[in-house]
Amino acid sequence: MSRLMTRRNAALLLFSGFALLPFVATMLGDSYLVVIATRILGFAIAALALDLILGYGGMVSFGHAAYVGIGAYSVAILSRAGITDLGAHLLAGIAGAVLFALVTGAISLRTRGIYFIMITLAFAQMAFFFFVSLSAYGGDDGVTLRARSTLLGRPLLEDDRTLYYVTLAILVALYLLAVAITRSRFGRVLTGARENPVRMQAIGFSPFRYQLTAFVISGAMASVAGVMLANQTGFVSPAFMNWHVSGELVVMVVLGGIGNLLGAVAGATIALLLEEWLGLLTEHWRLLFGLILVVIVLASRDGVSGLFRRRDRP
Amino acid sequence: QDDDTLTIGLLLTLSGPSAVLGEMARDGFQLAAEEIGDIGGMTTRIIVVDDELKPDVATNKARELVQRNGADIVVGPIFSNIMGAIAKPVVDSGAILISPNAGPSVFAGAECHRNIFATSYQNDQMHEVMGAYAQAQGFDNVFLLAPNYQAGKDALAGFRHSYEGGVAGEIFTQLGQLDYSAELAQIAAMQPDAVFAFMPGGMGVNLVRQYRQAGLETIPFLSAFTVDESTLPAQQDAAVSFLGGSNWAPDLDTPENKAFVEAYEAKFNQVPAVYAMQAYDAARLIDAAVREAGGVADRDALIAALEQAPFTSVRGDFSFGPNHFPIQDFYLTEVVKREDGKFATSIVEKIFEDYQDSYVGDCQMD
Amino acid sequence: MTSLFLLQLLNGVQFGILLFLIAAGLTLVFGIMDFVNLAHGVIYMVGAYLAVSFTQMTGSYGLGLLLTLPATLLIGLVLELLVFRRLYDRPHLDQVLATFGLVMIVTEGVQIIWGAAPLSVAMPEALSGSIPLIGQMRYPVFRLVVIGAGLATALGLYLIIGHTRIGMRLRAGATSRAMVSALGVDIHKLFTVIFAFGAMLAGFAGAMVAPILTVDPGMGEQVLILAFVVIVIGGIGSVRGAFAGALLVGIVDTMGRSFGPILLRLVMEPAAAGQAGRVLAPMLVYILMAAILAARPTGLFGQKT
Amino acid sequence: MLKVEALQAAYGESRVLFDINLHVDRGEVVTLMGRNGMGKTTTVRTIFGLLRARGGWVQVDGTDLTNAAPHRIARAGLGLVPEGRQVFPTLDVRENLVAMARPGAWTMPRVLELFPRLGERLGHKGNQLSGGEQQMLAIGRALMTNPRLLVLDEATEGLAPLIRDEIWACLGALKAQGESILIIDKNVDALGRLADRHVVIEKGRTVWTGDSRALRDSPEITERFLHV
Amino acid sequence: MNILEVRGLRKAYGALKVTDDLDLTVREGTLHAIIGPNGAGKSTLIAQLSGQAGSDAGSVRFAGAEMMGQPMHRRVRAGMSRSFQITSILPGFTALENVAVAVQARAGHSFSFFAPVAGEAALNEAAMEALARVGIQDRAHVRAASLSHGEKRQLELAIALATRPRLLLLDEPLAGTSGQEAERLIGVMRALKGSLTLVLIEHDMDAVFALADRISVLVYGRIIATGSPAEIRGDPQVRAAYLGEETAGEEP
Ligand SMILES: Nc1ncnc2c1ncn2[C@@H]1O[C@H](COP(=O)(O)OP(=O)(O)OP(=O)(O)O)[C@@H](O)[C@H]1O
Ligand SMILES: Nc1ncnc2c1ncn2[C@@H]1O[C@H](COP(=O)(O)OP(=O)(O)OP(=O)(O)O)[C@@H](O)[C@H]1O
Ligand SMILES: [Mg+2]
Ligand SMILES: [Mg+2]
Repeated sequence: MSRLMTRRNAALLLFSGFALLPFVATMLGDSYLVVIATRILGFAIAALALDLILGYGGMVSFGHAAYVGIGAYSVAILSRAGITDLGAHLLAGIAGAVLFALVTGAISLRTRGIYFIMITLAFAQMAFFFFVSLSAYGGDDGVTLRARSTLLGRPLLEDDRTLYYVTLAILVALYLLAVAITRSRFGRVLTGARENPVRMQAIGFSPFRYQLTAFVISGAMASVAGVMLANQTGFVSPAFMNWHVSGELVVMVVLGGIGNLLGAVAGATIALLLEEWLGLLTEHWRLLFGLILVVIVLASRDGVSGLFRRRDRP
Repeated sequence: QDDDTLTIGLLLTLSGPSAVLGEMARDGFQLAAEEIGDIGGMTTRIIVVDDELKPDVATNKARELVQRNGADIVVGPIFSNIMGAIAKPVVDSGAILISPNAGPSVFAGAECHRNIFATSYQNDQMHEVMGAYAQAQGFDNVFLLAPNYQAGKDALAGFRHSYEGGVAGEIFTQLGQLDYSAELAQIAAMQPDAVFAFMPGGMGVNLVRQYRQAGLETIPFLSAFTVDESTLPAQQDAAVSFLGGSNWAPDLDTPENKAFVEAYEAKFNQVPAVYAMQAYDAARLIDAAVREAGGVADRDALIAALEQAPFTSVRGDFSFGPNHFPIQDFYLTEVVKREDGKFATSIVEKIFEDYQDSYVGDCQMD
Repeated sequence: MTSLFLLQLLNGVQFGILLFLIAAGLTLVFGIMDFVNLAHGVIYMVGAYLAVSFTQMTGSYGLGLLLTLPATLLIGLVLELLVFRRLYDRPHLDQVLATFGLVMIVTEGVQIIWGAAPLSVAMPEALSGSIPLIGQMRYPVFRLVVIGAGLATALGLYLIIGHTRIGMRLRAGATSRAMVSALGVDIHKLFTVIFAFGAMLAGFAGAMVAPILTVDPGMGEQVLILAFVVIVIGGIGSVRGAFAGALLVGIVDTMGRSFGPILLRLVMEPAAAGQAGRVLAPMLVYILMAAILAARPTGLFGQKT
Repeated sequence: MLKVEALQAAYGESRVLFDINLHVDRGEVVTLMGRNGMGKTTTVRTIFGLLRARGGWVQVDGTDLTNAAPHRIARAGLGLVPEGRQVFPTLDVRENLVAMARPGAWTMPRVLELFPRLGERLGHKGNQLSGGEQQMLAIGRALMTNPRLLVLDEATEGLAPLIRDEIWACLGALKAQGESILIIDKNVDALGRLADRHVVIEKGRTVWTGDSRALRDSPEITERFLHV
Repeated sequence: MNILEVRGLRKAYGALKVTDDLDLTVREGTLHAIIGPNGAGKSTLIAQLSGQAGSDAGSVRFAGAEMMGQPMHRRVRAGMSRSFQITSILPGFTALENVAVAVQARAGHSFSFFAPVAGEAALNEAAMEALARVGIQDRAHVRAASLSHGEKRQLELAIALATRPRLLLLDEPLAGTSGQEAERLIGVMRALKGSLTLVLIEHDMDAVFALADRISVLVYGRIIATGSPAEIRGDPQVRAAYLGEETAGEEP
């Protein structure tokens, strides 16, 4: 129980920190802080989505960038068609992601472990190359968005702060949803299927249905990240689907501590902040970043969240 | 922002396999900046940023430059797909964007903008040079080769724009392909009059060396962005006598160019490529225009000054068209081994004089 | 046409063997020792860079190659002692994170030391020619050398892994480290040695390809995924599988590139075929992998569990 | 041969062994008895260096090997048949036997003579064996290291009665050759005939030691600590 | 009434015939033991019956319905449960959660996404009951991975029980349990007899002879004898193939 309380407190702390950030930015006179923080929130949503299946379902998707890309392209494609509403963009992104996740998930879930990693990568690469050759939308050059999505028919999101708070609200909502899912009956079956699928079958579950459902939910969540990131960037290209992005999402989740939804949010925050901050220090920031990653792994078995926990190992 | 400092952001690709291009541009720009001292007579602050060749990273870096650092002018990027990502945030803030290399067609045409300039070329032009050359040679059976991405498609389209002869085959290879045995076998089987290839970076190194190793050097090798000073240190002898199209070569005979190449080679111990030259010119363009406009506060005056291109380009003849893209000469170049053992491109003949891109008509600048 | 077909088949096989050569070290460390080593690609890259430097220093590619081997062995040894040995008992994802960090460090380090511009090794004079093949087509001699090196590596690995006690202990250690040591084998030492050996194989591959491929800071990453694809298609834990996977990828990729559009034209309009071919060509390897895994979830030669 | 004194061990924060004392002399068969979860396996793991001892010490032939690397302990002459078989799943039967073998009287033919069933399955992978076959393989594998002290942790689990009898016979023969055996098994009757001494543990402490006769003569021990 | 009827069941791994044209009938409410030498195919038979492993031919009728071709989870829902010879639990779950999830499987509604499951009293109580039955209720909140081997074996049985089967297939439930625990499990099985049907595989002959109503002897994939405990004990073929003289001679 006390663990739960601390988890809740940590979440409260982190999210209220995010809520206060724009005021800090105003005080410092650095409006760019809000810009970068919006990007962090976008990636946090995607990392959260990934952690749901990776941490709780044991499904290491190395293709989650595809869903981010699907969300981003739904903004680009609908906007060009004259549909600018954020709700419509989200719905389209989710619909596309659900479809893609259903088809690729059904095939991928035949495999496990590394094979699953590689087959999800394969599908994401297919999506990537599909959009690369989609000349109508600039191929790999991508498309510049003329404007951000509209809210209630008005260009409210053009204001960086509004976009920030909308993204934050979505993140918090999805976080709560994800927490509820992992604690539900469904979540228990999902975790059980990760632990030992044969045992789950032997007590009467078909893990496949639960895993596929979780996979689809996660894909849909990641597409929401794509919609928000497209708005933040103002530009959509297949680069959103690059396997690098999938890899970075995995790194964020592992960095934050697997199977710890808040960890995913923290992981995204830390990774992107480190990137920003080290970039200011030196041109060779990658060297430092790599060093920090290695040190964290060697020092803690549970990502960053493990660093703060009391050691209970010999 | 302080009125008498000039803040220039260099937004270039400085990491990953293509970093060499960005580094050359950075070095070229900084060389000019050192020679000039205070650019435009103002206290100058130059901020160098890596776009990582990732559009989403680039957008944010661009915003950081204009929002946080208050950049008046952003010089960049190297790659066309990054241009699309950074243009909006830069011009929305009122800053000027000067491309030292990328020249995508949209920005020369439909989406041209009064705040956007290019000191380079419009992408298609380099390929059009080779097309015109092939046409002039009377080739009627040319084999076309480019990686399968937007720039590759544009390249072959550009070549065909000025080449009307027959095409022996057209292959789009994979981006980042390592081994070209299959394509080379096809070429060997077809024995075309010539090969035209657009294979930037490491791909070009692989292709050129394997082309030579496969014993195909008897078939003329025409190219753009495939054999230049950024790849020659790796291609070496394999590339000698291979042809390219360019708006410049290190041995272009103008006094400014002589001085530039000499200074660059002395400082960085390598032969500069166009990227260095174009960035060098960008710095000198900025210097001259800011002096002319008497500062950067009045953006309209600054833009008007830039449009006049009030500097002497190392290329000699240089002016801006109404779309802010250069009107300049284009040459056929050939790879040579210089007496000092280094490899460089060298001008063979002038193909186009005062050549303007074909998108300028689409440009409606307000 | 048939002669071109045969030649392309040979090219496919050749490319496949090249891939195997690059994937060989990874087969050992990832396939057999079950350690997810993303740093394999960068060690391969370092091998290539070292070959460049050593060749320049000694003036001979052969000597350069010979010096690269102990150098990469040493690098492997140091990495193992500093980092990897603490990770064997950890979940795969921890290994991913740590080796991802290493990739960043080494890539940046290589750029600092050798610069970002692509480099290369001059083809050794003796191997630079080409020999006549079918008709007027010729085949570069060095390619034959690469094929030979790949085949030798494959055979060597196959014998060591499958038919020596070292190989058995290694495979046993991958699943049950504690048991292996409780039965009297110093698994730490064994893993250290084999890991270093794997790094040396990567370095060997890097040095072998330096005369035909560009040496640049992106070369490691480019082949890394391909190497994983090869191993996964073949089935983790099987040298035979990795070899078959490499050949398959090489052949499908090469043949698909050269004959795919022709095949598509049989069923489509030429313009549409060209378009479809262009969309499909880069996906080919991934389609192949997805199809194989969908049909055989543990790869071609993988253990069914 | 083996001497364990005041041994303590823990899994993370939870302490399991508090005070284990036992010794096995040359040519002796000693059993380790106790109910489920009392720490028998933990004792074995700690002796073999697979779990860190938090106190006490382990001596083999007079050499202190407390917390030494497992392979050093094994090389000092200890052979382990672990609980739950733990055969190498990806190695076939032959490889399982030879991979760790050390020279000595136990060779492949001899093991196959003891377990003819394994001979019929030589090409099968470890995870393709039946439970009993795996158990035979685990025993065979330990014998192939030619230990001077064989440690068997529930080695007859899942074996058919006939085979179990053969194993008792085989252990008897080993003992006759002067080799030592430490054994954990629930077949107390059979052990009573084979073993020289018994060590009973309860909640991580040695609570009783004595020979077979003493065990037979004190039913309250079996009643209290073993409940048979 | 026969709750389980197996006809002509076959399975081969390559050239190895593991189940060779096997027939078996189990009467409802009885405990039917299957014994046989190691590697005879007993576990494989259970795997085939439960649907974990496929069969090459034959029919498996459970309570009148054909089960062949049905996946494992359907058969469990139809009332056939099993335990594993090589312990198969959810290592990261606590013992209680291991059983609770089995209770949940029978209760249905597992596509519920919002209500926290940890607090569901009904599930936990039923799970606790099953744990108590096998005697490890005081280990309820220990991670299953941290249980001792014997405790895991007890948990294995508790999980199977929690699915409330009509037919329980037990693969060496006593293996690895020591005296007192074995006694308790034998008691559990005795108590279950009658309310449900048990198929028991065991190498512990004391338990088999004490519990079984009928015994079948499986050798090389074929059933060589079926009969009452006394008949089996007296069968010379069975003695030679499996029991050995000594074990068979001992009277309980
Ligand atoms: N990996 C582990 N982590 C934490 N606790 C453990 C672990 N393994 C065993 N334990 C605990 O240590 C205690 C002793 O376990 P051990 O396996 O030594 O018992 P045992 O006497 O061998 O029992 P059994 O007869 O059931 O095999 C038990 O309470 C068990 O729960
Ligand atoms: N996946 C597999 N591939 C090949 N052979 C297998 C496989 N699984 C089991 N076998 C073989 O089938 C035979 C029967 O195995 P099974 O596990 O059914 O035996 P069992 O009667 O349960 O024996 P035990 O009493 O030892 O548990 C064994 O000889 C085993 O080697
Ligand atoms: Mg035990
Ligand atoms: Mg069995």
